[in-house]
Amino acid sequence: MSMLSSYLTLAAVLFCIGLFGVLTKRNAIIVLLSIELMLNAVNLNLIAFSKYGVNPSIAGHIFSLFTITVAAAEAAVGIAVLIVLYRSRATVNVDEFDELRR
Amino acid sequence: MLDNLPVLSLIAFTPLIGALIVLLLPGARSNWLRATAIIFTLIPLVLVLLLFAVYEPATGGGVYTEHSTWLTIPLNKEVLDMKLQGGVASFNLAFDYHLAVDGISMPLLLLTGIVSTMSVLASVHIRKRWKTYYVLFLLLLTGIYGVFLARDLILFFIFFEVTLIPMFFLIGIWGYYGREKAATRFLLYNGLGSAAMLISFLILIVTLGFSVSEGSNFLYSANYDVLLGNLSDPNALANIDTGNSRYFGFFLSDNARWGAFVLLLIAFGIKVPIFPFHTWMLRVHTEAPPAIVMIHSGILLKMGVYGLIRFAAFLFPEQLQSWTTVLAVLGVINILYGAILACVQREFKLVLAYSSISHMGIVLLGIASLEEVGLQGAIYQSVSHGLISALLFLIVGSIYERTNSTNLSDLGGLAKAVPFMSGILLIAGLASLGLPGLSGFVGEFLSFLGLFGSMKILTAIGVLGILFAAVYVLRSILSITYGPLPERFAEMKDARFIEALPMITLAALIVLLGVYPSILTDLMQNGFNGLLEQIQTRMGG
Amino acid sequence: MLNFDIEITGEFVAFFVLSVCAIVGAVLAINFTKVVHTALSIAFTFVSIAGLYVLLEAEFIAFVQVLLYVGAITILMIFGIMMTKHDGEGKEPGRPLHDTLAAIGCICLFGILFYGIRNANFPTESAPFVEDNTREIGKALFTQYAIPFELVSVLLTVAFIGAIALAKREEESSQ
Amino acid sequence: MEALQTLSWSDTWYLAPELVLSGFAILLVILDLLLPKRINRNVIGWLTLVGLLVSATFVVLLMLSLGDGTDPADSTPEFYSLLGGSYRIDDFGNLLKLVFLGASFFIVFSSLGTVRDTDVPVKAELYYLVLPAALGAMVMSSSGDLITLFVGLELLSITTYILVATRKRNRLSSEAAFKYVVMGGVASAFILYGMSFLYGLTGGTNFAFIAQGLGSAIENFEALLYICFFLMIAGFAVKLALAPFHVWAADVYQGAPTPVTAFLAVVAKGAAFAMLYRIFMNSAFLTPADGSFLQKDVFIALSVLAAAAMIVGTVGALRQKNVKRLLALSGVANAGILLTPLAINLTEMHASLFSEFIYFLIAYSFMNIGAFSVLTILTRDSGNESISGFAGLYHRAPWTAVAMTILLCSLAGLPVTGGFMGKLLILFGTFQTHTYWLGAVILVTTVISYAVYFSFIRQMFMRSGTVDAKLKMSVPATITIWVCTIVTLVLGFMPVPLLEGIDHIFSIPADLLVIQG
Amino acid sequence: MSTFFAQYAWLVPVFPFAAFAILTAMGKGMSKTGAWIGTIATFASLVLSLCIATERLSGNAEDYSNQFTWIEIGNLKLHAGFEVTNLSTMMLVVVTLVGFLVNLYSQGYMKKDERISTFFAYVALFTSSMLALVLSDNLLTFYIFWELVGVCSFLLVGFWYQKPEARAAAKKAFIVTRIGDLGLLIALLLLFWYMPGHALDFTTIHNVFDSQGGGAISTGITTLIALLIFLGAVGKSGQFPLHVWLPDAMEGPTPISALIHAATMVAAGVFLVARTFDIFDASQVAMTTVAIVGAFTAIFAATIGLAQNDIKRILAYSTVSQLGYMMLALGVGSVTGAMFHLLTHAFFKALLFLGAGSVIHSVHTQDIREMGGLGGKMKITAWTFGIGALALSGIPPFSGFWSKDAILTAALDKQPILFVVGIIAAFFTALYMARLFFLVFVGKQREGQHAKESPSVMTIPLIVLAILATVAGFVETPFNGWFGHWLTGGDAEHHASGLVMVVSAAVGLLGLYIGWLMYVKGTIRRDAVSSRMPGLVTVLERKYYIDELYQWLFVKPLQGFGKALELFDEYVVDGIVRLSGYSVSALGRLNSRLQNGQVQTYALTAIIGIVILIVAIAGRRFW
Repeated sequence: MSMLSSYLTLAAVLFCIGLFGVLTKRNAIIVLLSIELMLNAVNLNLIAFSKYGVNPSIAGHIFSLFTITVAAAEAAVGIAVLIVLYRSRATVNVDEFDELRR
Repeated sequence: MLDNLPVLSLIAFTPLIGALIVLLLPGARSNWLRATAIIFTLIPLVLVLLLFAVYEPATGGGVYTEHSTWLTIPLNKEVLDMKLQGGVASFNLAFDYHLAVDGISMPLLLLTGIVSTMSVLASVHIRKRWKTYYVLFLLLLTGIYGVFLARDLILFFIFFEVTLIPMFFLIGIWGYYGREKAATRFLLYNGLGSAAMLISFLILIVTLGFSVSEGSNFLYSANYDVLLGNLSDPNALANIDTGNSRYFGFFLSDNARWGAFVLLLIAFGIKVPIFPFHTWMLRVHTEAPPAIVMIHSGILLKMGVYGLIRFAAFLFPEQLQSWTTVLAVLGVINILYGAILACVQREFKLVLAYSSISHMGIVLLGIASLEEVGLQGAIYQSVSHGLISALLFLIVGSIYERTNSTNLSDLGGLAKAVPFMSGILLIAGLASLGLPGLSGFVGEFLSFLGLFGSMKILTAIGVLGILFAAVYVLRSILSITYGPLPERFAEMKDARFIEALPMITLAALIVLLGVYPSILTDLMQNGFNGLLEQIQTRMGG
Repeated sequence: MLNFDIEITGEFVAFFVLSVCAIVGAVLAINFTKVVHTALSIAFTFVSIAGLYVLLEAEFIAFVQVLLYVGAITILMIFGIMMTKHDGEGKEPGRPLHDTLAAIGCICLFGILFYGIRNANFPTESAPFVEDNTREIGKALFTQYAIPFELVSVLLTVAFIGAIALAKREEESSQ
Repeated sequence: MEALQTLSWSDTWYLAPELVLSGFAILLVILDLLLPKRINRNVIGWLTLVGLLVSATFVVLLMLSLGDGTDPADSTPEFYSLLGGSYRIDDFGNLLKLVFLGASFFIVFSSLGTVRDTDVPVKAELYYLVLPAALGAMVMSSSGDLITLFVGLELLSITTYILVATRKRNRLSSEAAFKYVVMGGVASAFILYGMSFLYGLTGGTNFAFIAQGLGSAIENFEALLYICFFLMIAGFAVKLALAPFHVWAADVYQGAPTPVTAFLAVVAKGAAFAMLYRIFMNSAFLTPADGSFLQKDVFIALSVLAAAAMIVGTVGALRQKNVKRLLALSGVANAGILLTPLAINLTEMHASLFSEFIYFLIAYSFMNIGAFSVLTILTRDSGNESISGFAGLYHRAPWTAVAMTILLCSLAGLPVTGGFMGKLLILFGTFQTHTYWLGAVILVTTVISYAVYFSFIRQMFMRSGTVDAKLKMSVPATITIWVCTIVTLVLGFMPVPLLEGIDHIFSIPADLLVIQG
Repeated sequence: MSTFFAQYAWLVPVFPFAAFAILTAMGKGMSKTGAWIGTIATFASLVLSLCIATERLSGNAEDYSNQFTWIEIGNLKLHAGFEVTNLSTMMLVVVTLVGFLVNLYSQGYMKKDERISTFFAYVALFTSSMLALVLSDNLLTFYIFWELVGVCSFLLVGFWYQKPEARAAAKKAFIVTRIGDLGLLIALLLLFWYMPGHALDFTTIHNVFDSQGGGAISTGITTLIALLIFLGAVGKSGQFPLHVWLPDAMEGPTPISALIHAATMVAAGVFLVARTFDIFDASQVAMTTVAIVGAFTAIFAATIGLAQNDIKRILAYSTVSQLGYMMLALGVGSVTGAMFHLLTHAFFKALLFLGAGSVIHSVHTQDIREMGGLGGKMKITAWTFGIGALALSGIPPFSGFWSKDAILTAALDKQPILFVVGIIAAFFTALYMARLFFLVFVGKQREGQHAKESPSVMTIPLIVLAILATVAGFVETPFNGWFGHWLTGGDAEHHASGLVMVVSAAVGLLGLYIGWLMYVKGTIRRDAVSSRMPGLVTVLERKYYIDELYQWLFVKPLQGFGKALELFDEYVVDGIVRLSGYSVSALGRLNSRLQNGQVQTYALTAIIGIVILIVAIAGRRFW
């Protein structure tokens, strides 16, 4: 098992944990954090490939930089939305955000 | 005199122009609207009659054919070299504007002209939203004429669909209590039929329709004549099995043929309707306003018959031939099923609906015969049933207007109150049960005669239908017109002139066709040649 | 198939430790009920990942990682947590079916990924790598990736404005 | 890698449409800050329109400057490639950009005068944020590099997250936005994850590189490559709202302000398609077909998703009473149809996938925008988003009812409308490739959708509403409705000019495949 | 030339048709004139028919036929045309004569009816169709008019449409005869496909089947065709088992009963068999069937006639019985006998009906138990009715005797059992006629009845018919076979059989005597039979429960089947449609259950979706 596989496996584990968090955590903030975790897993993947990949290149680094930036922006917007939501609902429980249904 | 005019286009599109004009008229002037609608229904009728007068059965209607390319849709030019014949210059999908008339469509055009005129006259019973009504009515007419004229598969399909939408509105807005359900049911059921039809058509276009024109210009054509030509051309790609479907997707395999054939059967079977696809039309018959049922039962059902003959029969003679028994059995089921059910209905409109099913069964028998007599009988029966059911529903409309009911147990003794209408009703009924001297008999007789040559027992069983026809027609009509007259109907007025006019016209036509069938049979003389020749060659080979 | 015989090298040991940290942090983050705990443990994971980046010779990215995630994002989150009250945490009835299905889904997904990774035939040699990759990154960013770079600036502006526009309280007087 | 390409001043010409948009965006942000509160923010709306128009003008100019490749002697390039192929000005991109800009234009235009301050307090943002969103979409359709694609995608996504939440006083709006953020984030993660594999296994983010690397990648990492494509498919399926990844769409569409809903339904969806085409035609399609089923399977997966979307969207819409949710589900079904040309793949028999797609996309855009404009007017009038809000529309505004009927017929694919012609072309493709089952699914769901769309018509024509007063129409919305209706009809009756135009300028090797780098 | 008038034979049906057209077009406005138009038109036909007859009486006149192509499809041609033969000439005369007399009579009988012009229009239409039927030169044309007379019969039976019984009777008349028509139609189809050259004209049929040695058509098919044609005849001529409509048809006005249900239309069945006799002749089975059905009907109907109380119904059963005789004659091969009896029967039965009509007109009831002693008041009616009764009972020298004698002779030749049956039927005939006559005209007059003789417009036809009923028999006696020779062209089949003459005259007299004893003298008590065998009498009164049997055997099951089919249609055929609708909408419900507002559910759906997609599509490659 090469290092690359190890990194990829780790990334996969983190991705899936993140995903599980998104799927199950009630707290909206944790959900948002879990998404960040997933994006981090992706970054790990990219960096690992950037070193051990078929055609190692700096592109992976660049890609992950963009990802990180975008993730930050996304998180900011997510939190902003959540704050608005919290004002009207007084809760951050995801499962209580169910007024839009059917 | 018609030679210089695009007469077929005029027939198809004058109602559309009428619709636009009605659209621009003020909605409050009901008389103007009516007059315009009547005029624009009459114009195509007159044109059809002129066409009928100059139509030469011996040469067919070729002179009047209008053919021009309508849409040539470029499919991307980089279709990779198909190893057919070198480079590909262009690759197109061509839909033609192709209208033609022949012995098969001519009678149905006449029927359309007549019934639509009667229907527009009968629209006096429409009490609200005239403007919308007449716009939709005229739009519907364009669709119907188009269906009978179009010779391009896609054009046909479009006209076919165009009839759906106005019908939906006409049923849904002006119908009786359950109108919306009936309209939706109509739309969905017929939509499914159209879907099946389109699947079949597209299969045909991508195989039979493919041809190489002028060097490396490749063309998918939807033109009916092209399809027919390729069908009988052994060198057409559709008839060559190269065994490689990836590169030569043009081969029309036997399975595909069967698939397309069965789909067409279903598509048009829904329209006809063939058992068990008939339930939608019961609702339309009961819920739609009578003037519209005149069109529906009188013409729209015949679009199914026309389609069956024009497409299922002409394009798949082989399949049809091996399925004649199936078709005949379906026909017999239709006849008896419709007839027996008609015998037990309490609602006159349902009696008529089931009787339509029964009568359309006879048409199927005619088609199943694959004999010229039978095929002509099928068309004859269609025309005749169109006139008869139009007449019946015309009277139903007039009766309903006076009694607010068409339930058999509510009515009775009307012969005393409205002798004229009762008399016409009786004539229509007698025509419906196949009384010789009236049109119904000729159609039935020819159909039976055609099928009897090949399937004696089935025909004999089918003939039983005319016994049941006597039962349900007399049962229902006598219980409406005979017997004691209930008090509440004593003050009823007989038909006004505007009602009587279409009644008399239709009745006269029914008698005329019954007495002098050559009017139509001569017209159809060469209509089936193509089909019969194909069958002949197949039998020979 | 599960072939775990690996050379134990320094890099591997470091990888092992860091990955355990990352996973533990992540798992804890999922298991904590208090949001603050979660945020902190996930920050721990992020730091571990930053460590892994260093291991992968991506020092700049590691730096950015710490700066952005551990710094900005987690702080943002805690900020959010503080702004929103969170009283009734952990009291809701469970959603066993939902959670089970989620677990099954994630495990299946992981299984599939793992199968793919295990079945891959990676080149054993890592190619020689550019020494000063920070400079390389800078170069690339301003040449080949100039367009996305500019776009990200627009993106950040938009996110900034949007976040403000959304989150700011409307004055009662307005309209 | 060859010598690094950098941006030069001359490249601003090629990037003019994008630059114009970002410029206008920044300008309007500042303007919004500077303008006194009392000034109606419609001004910003109008300026947004100007920005969109200017950008579109540049797109047209660029298109005209491109050669069509039919004449070998013609030395005009068929496309411009910037930065080592990471950004491409080609007809694929330009056509889609025009669609996006046009759609955005009409959406903003029709919302002028119908969006109320009480509903959307941040009206200025609503208008000017359309610009970066459209910019994102344009970047997505024009990029030849995974990174650029991704950034474009995120620009669009994040902007739309904000746009959805702009009905700040509405409890539903922020909930919708939150859901959208979560689903969008997960989808982005999936797409990124897939992209990371694509990068890792082929060694490049540029499509030219990826294409080169696919050959060896399929030998060594077939399973991982499968996973990579399926991960991306999952992400795109969420973005496109294909079943079963569609559930969020109804909620988000319902919560968002109606113009934003229209934007999501048209531009966001179209952009996702643009990206899907870019990525899949340059990766999955180029995987060697002999020895591996990868190519076939990926496209089969797309076909399955398309079919599922059509079925679920249509069937789901049957029971839906809220118009926006209904249109969301209708959008799901239409996404399935839009996906079909791609899903049946580019083969010897079927090379017209792009013209089929773009034709239907154009038709779809117009009919949707028209329908949403009608909806905007109605909801402003009654606040009723339920389908019963349409009751008696015929009596209140007969001509609008007629226009709506035409638009609905187009949505239902009834002749003779743009929707019909578009569907017919796509159907023809399925039959050309003998993918009969997919064609049958299209047709059957189309028929079922009659029930959906005709339920509006029933309401409009056959029921009487609670109000009898004439409906108050806003001028821009009315104009939009009629433009959409007329375009829909024209597309139905005269599809050839447009199709010929597309066929003329578009060529698969030059405009869709990035093989030449 | 001898075909001078024959060429214009087509005019014979045209006159009444013109009258029909005029009467229909003019409508109600011309009650009195209308009646005259009908009568005059029929008279014109009568004159022309007589001219043709005279022409043909003068020796060996050639048959004249003329046809044109009605429908031409491909190489198939369907013709329509007319043909004048001696047989059709005879029928022409009978129809026009009786028709004219009935027209005349109706002037009086229907005077008070407000729809008198309609009545005459219908009668004219009927006359026209019947004449055209008689003239038809091929089976298709024949069939067309065959149906038309049926529909006229239907219209006239239901003439008083407000009576529910009339409505029921009309319906029954049409439907029951239609069963027979089906047979005829199928026979027509069979003939069309089996005949060489698809010929349907009687001449070709004659040629094909006459030369049986040629064997153009196999015996099986021949039998089938013959039986199917016979089914048609059974329906029209009220033979067992399709006789049920005829007695009910008496709900129509009495002149109609005389014209249609006694003299002409019901005899069309006999005419049909005679016209296609060659087909029957070629099949032994068919002949036997005809004979047996005829004989059975003769005795069967006669027994029912014994127990009826309605004056017209008695006559109706008598008609059924007499038609049975004619069929019997055909079955034993005697066309002459059949046609001869048809001729005489037309006269005396028309006479009896018109007489009965005269009585009904006068006393306004049809129940013979409420009549009595009318002979004194209505001398002409009584006398003429008496003549008719004697003719019917087969008392020499009245016409009925001679024709019945011809049939019985033929039967005895062929099959003694049939002869015995015929004789017994003749006895019953005499008996019920005696009962009828004595109960109506003899005995005590009822209280409150102011019977008086009918006007001359009604009595003149009675007198004319009475004369004919008396003398018509002499055209063919065992001693003089002129009629048979003229009709069939063959040698007269006169085997003068003294035995038959004596026996038949004797049973007739015996019947009358017993009737006299029972109803006049009272020597035998009226309830002599009914008291001893009440069951038998009830059975007869209820007409052997045939109607009830049909009700239970056909009508009810069919209604039940119809109801069942209705349920099937509603719940199975339409049920499947609705079910598919529901299932689609259930799928939709499933979708809306998915939309529970929980974003995590949405994401979960997506994850599960993609896992399944990968496993299903990629997994199969790696499994």
